[in-house]
Amino acid sequence: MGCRLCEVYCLVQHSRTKNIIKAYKGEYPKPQPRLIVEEKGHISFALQCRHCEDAPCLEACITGAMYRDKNTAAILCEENKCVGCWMCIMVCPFGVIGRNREGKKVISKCDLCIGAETPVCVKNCPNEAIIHEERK
Amino acid sequence: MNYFLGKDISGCGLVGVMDQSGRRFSGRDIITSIACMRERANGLGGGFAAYGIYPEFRIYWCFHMMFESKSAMVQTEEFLRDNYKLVKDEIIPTKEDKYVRYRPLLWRYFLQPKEEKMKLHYDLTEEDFVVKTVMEINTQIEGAFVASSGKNMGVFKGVGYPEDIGRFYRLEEYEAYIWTAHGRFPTNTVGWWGGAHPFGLLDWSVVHNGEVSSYGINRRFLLNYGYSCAFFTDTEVMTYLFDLLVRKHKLSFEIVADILAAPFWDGMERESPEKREILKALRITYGSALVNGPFSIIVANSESMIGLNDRIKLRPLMAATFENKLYIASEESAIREICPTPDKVWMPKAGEPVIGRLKKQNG
Amino acid sequence: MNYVIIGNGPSAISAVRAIREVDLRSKLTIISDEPYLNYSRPLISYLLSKRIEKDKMPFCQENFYEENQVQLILNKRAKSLDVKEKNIILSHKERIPFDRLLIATGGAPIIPEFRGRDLFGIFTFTKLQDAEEIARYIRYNKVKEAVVVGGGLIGLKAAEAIIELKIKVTIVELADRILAATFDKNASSVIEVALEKIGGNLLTNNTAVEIKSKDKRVSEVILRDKKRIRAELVIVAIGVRPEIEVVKGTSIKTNKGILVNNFMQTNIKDIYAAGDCCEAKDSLLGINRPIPIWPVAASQGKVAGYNMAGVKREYSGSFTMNSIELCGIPTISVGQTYPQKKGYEVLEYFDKDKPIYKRIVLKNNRIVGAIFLGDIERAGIYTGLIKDRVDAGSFKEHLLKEDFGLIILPKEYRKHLVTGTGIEV
Amino acid sequence: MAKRSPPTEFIIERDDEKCIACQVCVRMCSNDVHSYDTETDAVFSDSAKCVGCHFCETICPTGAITIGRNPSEFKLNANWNAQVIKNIIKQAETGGVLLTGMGCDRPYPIYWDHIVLNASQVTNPSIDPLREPMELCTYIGRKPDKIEIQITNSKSQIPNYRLQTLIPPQLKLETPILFSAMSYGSISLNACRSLARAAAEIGTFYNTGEGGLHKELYRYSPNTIVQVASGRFGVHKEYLEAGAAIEIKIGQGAKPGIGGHLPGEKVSEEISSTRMIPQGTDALSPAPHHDIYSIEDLKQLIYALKEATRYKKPVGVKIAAVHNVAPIVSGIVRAGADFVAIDGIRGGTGAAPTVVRDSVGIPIELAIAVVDQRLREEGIRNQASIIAAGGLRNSADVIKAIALGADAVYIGTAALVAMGCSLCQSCYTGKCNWGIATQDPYLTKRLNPDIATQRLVNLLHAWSLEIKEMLGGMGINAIESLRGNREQLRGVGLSDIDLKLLGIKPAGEAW
Repeated sequence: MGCRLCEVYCLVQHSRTKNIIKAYKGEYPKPQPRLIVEEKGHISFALQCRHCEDAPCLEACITGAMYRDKNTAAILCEENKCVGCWMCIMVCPFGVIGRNREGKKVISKCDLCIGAETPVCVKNCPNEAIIHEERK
Repeated sequence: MNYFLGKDISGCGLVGVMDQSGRRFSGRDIITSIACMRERANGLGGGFAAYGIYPEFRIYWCFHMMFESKSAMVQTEEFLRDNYKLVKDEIIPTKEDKYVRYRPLLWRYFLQPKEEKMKLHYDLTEEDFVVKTVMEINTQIEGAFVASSGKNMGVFKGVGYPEDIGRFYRLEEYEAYIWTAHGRFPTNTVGWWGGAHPFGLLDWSVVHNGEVSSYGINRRFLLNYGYSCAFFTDTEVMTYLFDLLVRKHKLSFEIVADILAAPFWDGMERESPEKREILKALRITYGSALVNGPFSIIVANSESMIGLNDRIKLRPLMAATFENKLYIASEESAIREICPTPDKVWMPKAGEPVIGRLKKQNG
Repeated sequence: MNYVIIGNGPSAISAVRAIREVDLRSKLTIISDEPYLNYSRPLISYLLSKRIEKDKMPFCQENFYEENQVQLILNKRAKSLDVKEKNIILSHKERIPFDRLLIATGGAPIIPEFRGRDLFGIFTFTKLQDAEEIARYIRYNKVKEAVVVGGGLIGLKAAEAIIELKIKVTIVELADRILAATFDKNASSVIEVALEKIGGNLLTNNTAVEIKSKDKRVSEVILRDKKRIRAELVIVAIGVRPEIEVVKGTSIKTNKGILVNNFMQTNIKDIYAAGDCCEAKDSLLGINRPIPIWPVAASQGKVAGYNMAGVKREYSGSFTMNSIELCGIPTISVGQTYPQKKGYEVLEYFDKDKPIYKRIVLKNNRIVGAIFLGDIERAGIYTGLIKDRVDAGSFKEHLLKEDFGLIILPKEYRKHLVTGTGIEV
Repeated sequence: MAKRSPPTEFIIERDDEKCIACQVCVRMCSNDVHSYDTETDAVFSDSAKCVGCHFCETICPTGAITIGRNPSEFKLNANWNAQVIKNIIKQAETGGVLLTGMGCDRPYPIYWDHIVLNASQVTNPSIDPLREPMELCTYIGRKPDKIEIQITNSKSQIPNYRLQTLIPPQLKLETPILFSAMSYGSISLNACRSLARAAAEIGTFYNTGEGGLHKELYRYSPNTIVQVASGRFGVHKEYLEAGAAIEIKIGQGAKPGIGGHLPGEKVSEEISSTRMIPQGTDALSPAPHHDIYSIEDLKQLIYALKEATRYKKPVGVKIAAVHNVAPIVSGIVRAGADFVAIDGIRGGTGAAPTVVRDSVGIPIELAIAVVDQRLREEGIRNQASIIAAGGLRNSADVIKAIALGADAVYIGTAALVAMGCSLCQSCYTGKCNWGIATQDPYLTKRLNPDIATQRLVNLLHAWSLEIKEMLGGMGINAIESLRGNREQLRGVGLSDIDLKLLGIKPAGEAW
């Protein structure tokens, strides 16, 4: 519905303090959300990594930083391996991989909120518009 | 009549005996039987209904009357004379009993509606005409009450323990092919003679044990069909329901049982399609006649005697047979007291009627 | 079944993954002429500039080979093949038999003719070894000045790395501008400016003809225009060619690279080829040619692997693309960025000061190429549009706008990308 | 005097400690109350525009927003209270009729709150609904005066029964609660969807209102009551056939005697095709049906509809509860209606003149009582079912309505609240932030039918459970034994005349 609460909660989840007020008012550089909300007219949707089965970013990664988590099957980035060559950005057809704007020269993407029961964007969408499900 | 205020609640003892061959027998047994359920009553009411007791007057309507005053009697007789030919009238014979007190005047009348009056009410059947009379007396004549108004039958009731009432009325001297009896344990109205059971209208008599939680709607359902209840008693409502469903709507007792103690909706699903269709139709149509809450009743008329329980059997009811005789009672002991070796004894299921029918009209 | 792979790069590794997905039992051998388990060649410039340590070089974990039960034959060069006998010849006495073979030998640097090319201090820049030797050479010879021959991606990455080591660098480019192969003039100019900012010295329309020496070591580079440049180090990076030595003199058909069909199969039934060494389908130009870039190598290796293991997989083809950061400016170039023929439509956004440059090339409403400098966010969407040949007629005007995103794409295309999840609109 | 607009009704308090300027409120408020200022990177609020729907308050991730009533007071005056003054100011400003939404909010006595229920103690057992069957199943429709059964004695002893009486078409309700008429137009398609789906899931019915039936909703026809109102919007053969029952709308509790008006801007493409009127034109429902100027005209329409649907479904009539309600209903029943819906003064609306909503009609409690009594006295109570509507708030109201004599009840407002409505009474603005009473695509999508359906199902489920508990307490295990069973009710703090009209005894009086 275009409220962008997913963005807010994503940002908080990926902040240092994980405290909504601090994340916004006390953290520099300002944490960045790992998802994108697209809007046009009354249509809007949140877009985050699809964690593709046949993931082009995996093939394109020259450092092996990008990997698929064995348990969750999520596509994650090992930040200390990533050198920021942006190959993945070049090949991701959804454009959901971004550059980290918090000072590190690494990419920034959805990690399905490691450790959390359900991704915070899903959990906090007031309209249950975001669903988390596995597809083959 | 301030007695009439308030609905009657009671938890009582019932018994009914019928000789289905029509052979008449003395009231001694029924008194013995009801006496053994004394602790179910509390001395605030007892009564009996007897069928076949006036063979020589069987074609006339017999009113058993209770008068609280002479004036009430005068008024009533005047009213009756206007509408009926008084074939015979007499005091109801009684025997003093120290336990039976505050007795009203007890009188009985054998009546035949006047032709010209019937003509005035061409739209009424003779039965309706009688019912109308009864209603008018009960509601309009202060201190007068019609205890029964059938043919070849009568209701004998009063305040006291049933066995005392029985002796008071000298029932051992009567012979009937159906006897029903009631020992009352009223929980709110003071006992009064008219309020005792059985309740009678035309040749219907009802003895009843229970409290009907659906009373409010049953009564207003009857209102929809022109019955206005004067006494606020479950028994009265039961009587009218039987009168409406059996006499007016011509439904069999089995069907009436399916109305008063209707099976549950999902129970119907287990029945045959035809049966289900009928049961649903009945419940959709007569839902407001469903008698909800605990009850067991014995209803009688000239041809039959029926015992019935509520739909989840919250009150006791036993039945037994011995040769031509059908016994229905609150307790098995009450049956065995007068029938030590029954052919068959059983406990009717919830909502399952026990029906006794007269095989051949007694001569 | 006995699989053998010559090469240990991205195509080899994804081939292994593909094969093991299907076939866990069969024998699987990798032959590599390098001593290392595996490493990522694009990273050597980061290593040289000391941005990363050597332990960061591998692109898959050490246990990869055990996990996938791969026998490693390292430091051995596959000299040639006996196609009939199905043997790989390592030396006259050492042969390795195979049932199915994947040639993934990658590419080799092109070294031009010039006098003095055998002197010490002249290097190419494609392998880990190169980076290490250059580093050692710089250390021992206290190199102050260097010349990089070739202003392509490799040359520039090399130059950038050396500059970071506080060495004065001159880049010599034959063409009139750097990165002529992948960039247009604007894009090149942005990088040229940036390069000079960080102290790189650039000579275009020029090349080295001779290299002078002092006691066998490089001392000076003489250019075509007789200009002389002092330099203790020369890096030659004028390009790479497919490495196809191993198939020389066999019946395997080659052109520049080894020829393969859409199943990455050579003209010999059980012999496959993938990566920089082969010529596979360019889905954009519709011809077969070498596309020496990482993602392509990886996907080809995967296709080859599946087919070798008996699972039919067709290679959908690919096209050239590159993502590289030069002098702190992220750049992405995809497809035909600078077509010479006409019939092409070009959309541009240029902000010199930021600097941000975006260029979209369309041919009858389909995007065929794109360049992004400075701002590369969501570039992959364009790559996708090129790949899927989407008609951009309906949303052309949005292509360079702020609001560009999946939402401006036709709904059907969105649905084709994702069904439902998160994008139910 | 100087121009003036009425003082703002609400005050928005924003806790700057908590506000993170995420601008969720800015994006969400359809009344543009909140705005973001880039210079100060802060969010500001304009209380004057606030309608008090509490959407921002609900959605603010840090709970930084509180909506409060404006404490600013006029000089206390029992006669000229603040509302009165504000209304006068508004009208002096606009010169127009004051509009409002939802049901009457005036403090008329709420009889429900003066009626108490009975329970069994000792003399008869109460029933535990968790252990024993408890029946809420209800049939809506005309019931025959009597049942005839033919008994044929088969060879076997058991006699054969055959049903001779034809039972007229009935609606079967699993619980005696239906969703009342709310048109697609007054509420969003998502809201309609949710009602339809919930009705189907629970086994009851929703009502299309006068807005026609959107093609997408035909799949829910088995649980749909289609309405035929004075505007005749979207009424055609398929429409009538789609309904499980047909309801002729004469009046509505919130605006008896007043027609309807759906402004053109709400008549989107979808709505225009559903209502069969040109896009963008006002949808005007005349005050009366112009083919019904008397009871006999109504009879003709009833039978026209029955003919049209081959007597296969119940045809009912909905009226507002007015002074003469009992005779009117009696007439309607005799005119052939299979059910009569009566909507009391507290019934809701999407838009009505405030003055009408607040001062026309009578409370539903009295209407049910007098109608049921009248029909029984006339001996025609069985000929039609009564559906009571108009501000029923909870299961207690429902069970009391049934004990007074209703067969079932319609709930509208309660359903909307379950879907998110906070009764800000601004439905007529079409800016419902909850996506209910609006057609604005930006807003309608806020109502996720999956969520709304579940919440409606939960509500009906909860109420049904409570009703079963109360029935069991009275020792009754079938709802029809409570229907019209006023003995189970007692009045508290009611006048003799109220008691007489309601047909109930005062608390303290026994049977």
